[in-house]
Amino acid sequence: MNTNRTIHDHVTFRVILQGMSHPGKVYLLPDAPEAESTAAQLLGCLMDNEATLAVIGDAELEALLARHTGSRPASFEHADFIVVRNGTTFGNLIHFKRGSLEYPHTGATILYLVEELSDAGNDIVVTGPGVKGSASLRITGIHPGEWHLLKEANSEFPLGVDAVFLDRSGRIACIPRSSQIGVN
Amino acid sequence: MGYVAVKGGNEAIEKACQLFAYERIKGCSPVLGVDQIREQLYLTVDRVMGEGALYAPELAALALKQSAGDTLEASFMVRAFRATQQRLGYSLPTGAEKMRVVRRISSAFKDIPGGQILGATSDYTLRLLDFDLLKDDEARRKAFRERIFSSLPADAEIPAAFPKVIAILRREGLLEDSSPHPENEVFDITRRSLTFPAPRSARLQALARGETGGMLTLAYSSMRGYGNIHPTLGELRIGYLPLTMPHPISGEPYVVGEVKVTEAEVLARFQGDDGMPRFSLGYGLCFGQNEIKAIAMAILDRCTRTEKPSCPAEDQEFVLYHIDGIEAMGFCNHWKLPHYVDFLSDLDRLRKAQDLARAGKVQEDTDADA
Amino acid sequence: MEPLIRIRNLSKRFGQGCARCLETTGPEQDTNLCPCCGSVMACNDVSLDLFRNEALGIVGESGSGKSTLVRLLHFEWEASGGVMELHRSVAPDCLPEICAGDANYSRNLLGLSYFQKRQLRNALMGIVYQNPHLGLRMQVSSGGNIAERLLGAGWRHISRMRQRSAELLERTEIPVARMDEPPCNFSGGMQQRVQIAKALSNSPLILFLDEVTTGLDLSVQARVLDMIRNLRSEFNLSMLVVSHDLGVINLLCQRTLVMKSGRVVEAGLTDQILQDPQHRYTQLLVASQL
Amino acid sequence: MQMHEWLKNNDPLAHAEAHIAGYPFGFMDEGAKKEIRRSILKAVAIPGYQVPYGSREMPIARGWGTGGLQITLSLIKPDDILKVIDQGCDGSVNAVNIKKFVMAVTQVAITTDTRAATLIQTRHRIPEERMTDQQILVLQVPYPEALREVEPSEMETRRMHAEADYSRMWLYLYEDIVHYGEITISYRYPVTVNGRYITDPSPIPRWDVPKLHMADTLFLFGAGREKRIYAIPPHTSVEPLEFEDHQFRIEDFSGKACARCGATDTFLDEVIDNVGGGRSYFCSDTGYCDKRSRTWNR
Amino acid sequence: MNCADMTALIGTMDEESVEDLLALFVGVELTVRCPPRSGLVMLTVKDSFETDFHLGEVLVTEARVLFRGCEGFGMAMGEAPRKALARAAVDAVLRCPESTAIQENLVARLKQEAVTLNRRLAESAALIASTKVNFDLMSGA
Repeated sequence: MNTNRTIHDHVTFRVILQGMSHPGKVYLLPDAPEAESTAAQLLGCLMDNEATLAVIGDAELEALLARHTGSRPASFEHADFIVVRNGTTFGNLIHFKRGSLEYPHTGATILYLVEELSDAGNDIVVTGPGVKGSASLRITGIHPGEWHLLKEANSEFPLGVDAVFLDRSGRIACIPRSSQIGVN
Repeated sequence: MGYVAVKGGNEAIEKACQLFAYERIKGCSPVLGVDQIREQLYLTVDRVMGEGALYAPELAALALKQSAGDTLEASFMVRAFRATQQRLGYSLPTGAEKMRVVRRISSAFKDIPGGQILGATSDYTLRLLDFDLLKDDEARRKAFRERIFSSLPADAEIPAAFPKVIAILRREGLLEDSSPHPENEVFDITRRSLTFPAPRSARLQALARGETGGMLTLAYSSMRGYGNIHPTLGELRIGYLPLTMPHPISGEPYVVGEVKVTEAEVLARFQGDDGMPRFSLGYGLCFGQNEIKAIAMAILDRCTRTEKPSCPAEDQEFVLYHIDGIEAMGFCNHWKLPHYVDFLSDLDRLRKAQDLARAGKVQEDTDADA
Repeated sequence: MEPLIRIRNLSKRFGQGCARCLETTGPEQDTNLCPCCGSVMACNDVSLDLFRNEALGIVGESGSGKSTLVRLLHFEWEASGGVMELHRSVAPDCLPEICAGDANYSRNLLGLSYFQKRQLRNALMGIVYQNPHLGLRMQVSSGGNIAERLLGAGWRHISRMRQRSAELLERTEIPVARMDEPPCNFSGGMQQRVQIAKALSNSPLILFLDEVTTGLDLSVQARVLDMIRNLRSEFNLSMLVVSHDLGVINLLCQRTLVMKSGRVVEAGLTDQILQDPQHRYTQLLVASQL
Repeated sequence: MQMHEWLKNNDPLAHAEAHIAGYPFGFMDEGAKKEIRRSILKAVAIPGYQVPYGSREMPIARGWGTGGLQITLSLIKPDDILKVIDQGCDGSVNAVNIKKFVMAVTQVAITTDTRAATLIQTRHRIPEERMTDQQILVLQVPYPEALREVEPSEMETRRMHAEADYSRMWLYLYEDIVHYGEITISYRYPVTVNGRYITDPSPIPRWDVPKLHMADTLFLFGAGREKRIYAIPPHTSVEPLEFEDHQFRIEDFSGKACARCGATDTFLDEVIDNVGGGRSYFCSDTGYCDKRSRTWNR
Repeated sequence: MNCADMTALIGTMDEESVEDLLALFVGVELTVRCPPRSGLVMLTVKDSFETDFHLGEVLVTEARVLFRGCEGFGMAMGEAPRKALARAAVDAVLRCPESTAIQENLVARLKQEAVTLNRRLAESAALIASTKVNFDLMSGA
């Protein structure tokens, strides 16, 4: 294992962890000269052959990510991680794993690849654990229908899915299932 | 003293480690070689490999030397070593019919196809201290070697493979079928946390790395009466299993070497799922020569298949959570760590409760005369 | 008046089931065990209405499916099929989602999650078992046993819970002074009365009584039955009374269902059933007990 | 390389000794770290819920902080400044061992100052100084299951959590009050996280429990032997179980002060001074005490 | 005896014999493709219900060697870099389609080793066979 990549994975994970602990806040991933894409970089610190992956609507990207992370491709109903291109799950989100009441952690993680994330806007307002008061952000490049689906999927806490948004400049923001989402 | 001792603690720790190492060498006996432990205390080495879940006789012997013979500590070191090693692959699944047998007995039948082969066993020795061993030396060993080989009959041979006793019972429909619960995936408890009900592969793996004494205790409770399993030892085998991998270039099976194991199969009371009474089977297999562990494992395997547990040995969760020696020992040891914060909190509660007890319990509206 | 709860076609099968389960079991076949696949049809196609402030009797021999019915309705076991609906007027506040639109009845309660079922049970139901070990924690104080249900319903005030426990124990004729004693110190009749107090603690609308007096001395039985009758009118309870004893049913229930081999063979007013039983099995039952 | 060269350079007797410094950054193999990271993220997303994971053996004993250590090693980065405490103390046996080991496999800087640390691993205490949203506190957990007190079976406690069926836990407290007039739980005081899961805050004293409520910091909990990870994110409600008429109370140190720094607002260790049984009190959080005594004694 | 069986013999050799064998390679062009590294192989076994399960891991050492463009793989039990290398080298040589002098030397040496091994196995088998219980059979049965 390449030491640079090892350390890079540690640093990347810390940014994701910071994001997941502070829903709705925007964080910047470190530069990754080696990774083929920021999505690969992000998933690289989390995924191996014990985890399954699905990419909605992009078989090429799926192959690339599976190769980079060593994870196994699976159908979106069974995948642990689902990468979403073009801001839409085409309504499939309701079929993603949401876990069981006994084992809610088996719910999926969704990685939305979006155009731009910014905490300047207030299109989306998030409250809940990890948020002091409320957090607002603007996400461009996501289909508005997704918010409804996400709220629906997370309406029976602790069942649900956890969303990570990644933009083209390597910024991320997270909305775990514990968050309440308001759309303006 | 909680606070003041803090700064000196560091140095004391190092000195304590030194003293521990010194205790082993302060006498004037010759240095104990790791190969001596491996060859002459081979049953202990086997046990450490089994409980450490790593087959590496050299390292197990080293661990025993380092731990001054404490098998729990030694298996712990072996496990910790394991955690740092990458996994290069998985062997091809091997069944015990491939075993190069060195001992094989059955208590179910008097004579069995292939015969009862007693092998190297202490079962029939008198447990009297052999004071001759105090005078053990190379000359005596040499004489013994010559004696044992000279009396060897020239025509003695053993077959390359032995039929299984249970196969006979199965053919006659006296034993339950071979695959009660087919599993598509082999569970690996070193990679995933156990959940219940645990799949069979997870149960067997957990038992195979369990601590001999703990497993014996639980299995004994079942044999003695806390449970209703009355086992008969169908077959006990000791021998060498080939470690076979697919050759990474040609794909052909590639034999890496041999691993010594003990296998036990116990037959237990009837179970009549489909109305037809049949014997049921308990299965035990572990690294090295460790007959007690293999038999205990087979009994516990059978016990934990009981659907409605009526005693500890039948309760999957109870058994699997308590047989790991390294976990049990780690936790028991941790009581030696400082607990003064916790204890102080305890004291605070106790003092408060004593105050209340002295003042009489909180008076409430429930009248004592009602 | 509309029923409080509507049950339609409730079934419970133990075992895999096969195409012939239905035709090979039932009162005509005198068994609930399917000879083809070995499944047990513990309850089959049971429909009933339970009204406000009524006691409905379920009578039948052991194996008739009457206790299974209670376990299904109390959400202890999962039904294999059927519908259970609640009138919207009594839907608890904690579960607004079970009544859709302006329909008079909730959606099928049997399809709720375990979590929702538990909430519903805590809000609406109480149960008294034949065996007090099922209903009580024998080593926990009697007051604690009652408090457990209150705690489950969200009570968080010790004095108020103790006051409530005391009231209920008084009402079920247990000396309040013994509130902090565990039921294992009590006689069978007293344990049954603690169970009743516990079942009533959250002011349920529906009370399930499963052979509550079986195993008690006759004199004790009479006292417990008398108390139950008074409690019903006092607490405005709907009760489902399961018993193999027609005497108990006669004393407590206005209407009765007769079950055999997992199915209902006869239903009607208790008086009518006792005086003019229609089904052969009911006739036998009445003849043997009166 | 030519084989004969290799053979010459690698004499069989020169057995390659495994130097700890030779281990990769973070010691564990990458697969282990990734699994732990996935578990941590789920733990954060479901506050107070225990995520099962495949705990690895560490060169310290099970029960000595392997759970916390595995979390630390899977998220630590080279520029972290690490503080390790045991019972509040940076110099305690266990803390020293863990610190040495983490340093050896990551070369991170070490501090005893809570404010200066970016990552703190602790056993049984939360530092007195309020931590920020840039810091992470990793707690070592011996028993992750708060309900174990009332139910020994894992399958059953899992069901209880699934259905939020906590009346037995509450009943335990009720009975405690009935018998002793007080809740007698001293440390490991059960809390409700985010209004949903009853959670074990690890064996911290009650003194520390309020620090978990609406904190700025992320708290991660690791139980190595029991193979569970759980979390309390920042700004999350953490309520100790209590009754309206029997409220949760922290340890009482009224009238006592630290004999070293004079603090009257810290958790104090009681130290028996002499054979006669005289008592004195010192801050349990030694890092904080050091800092205070430097100014106090000046 | 096929190639895999041949190299398996190296696994049973003592250190001295392995050195003897390695000495045969003097002057032979062999490149270390992957230097020996230790690691674990999970021993997967089948129980009497045909359920596969993981018995435990085995410490092994593996290496890869190139000989005239042919890659050979070697794995040996325990911490045994030289044995793994020897197995890999022999594997490469035996796998190479060209026949070479070194190939002949190796085969001859390994055949000799097979004889030694068989003698040793026979000896221990005889010891074990002597512990077989011989039940007296009733005549006329």
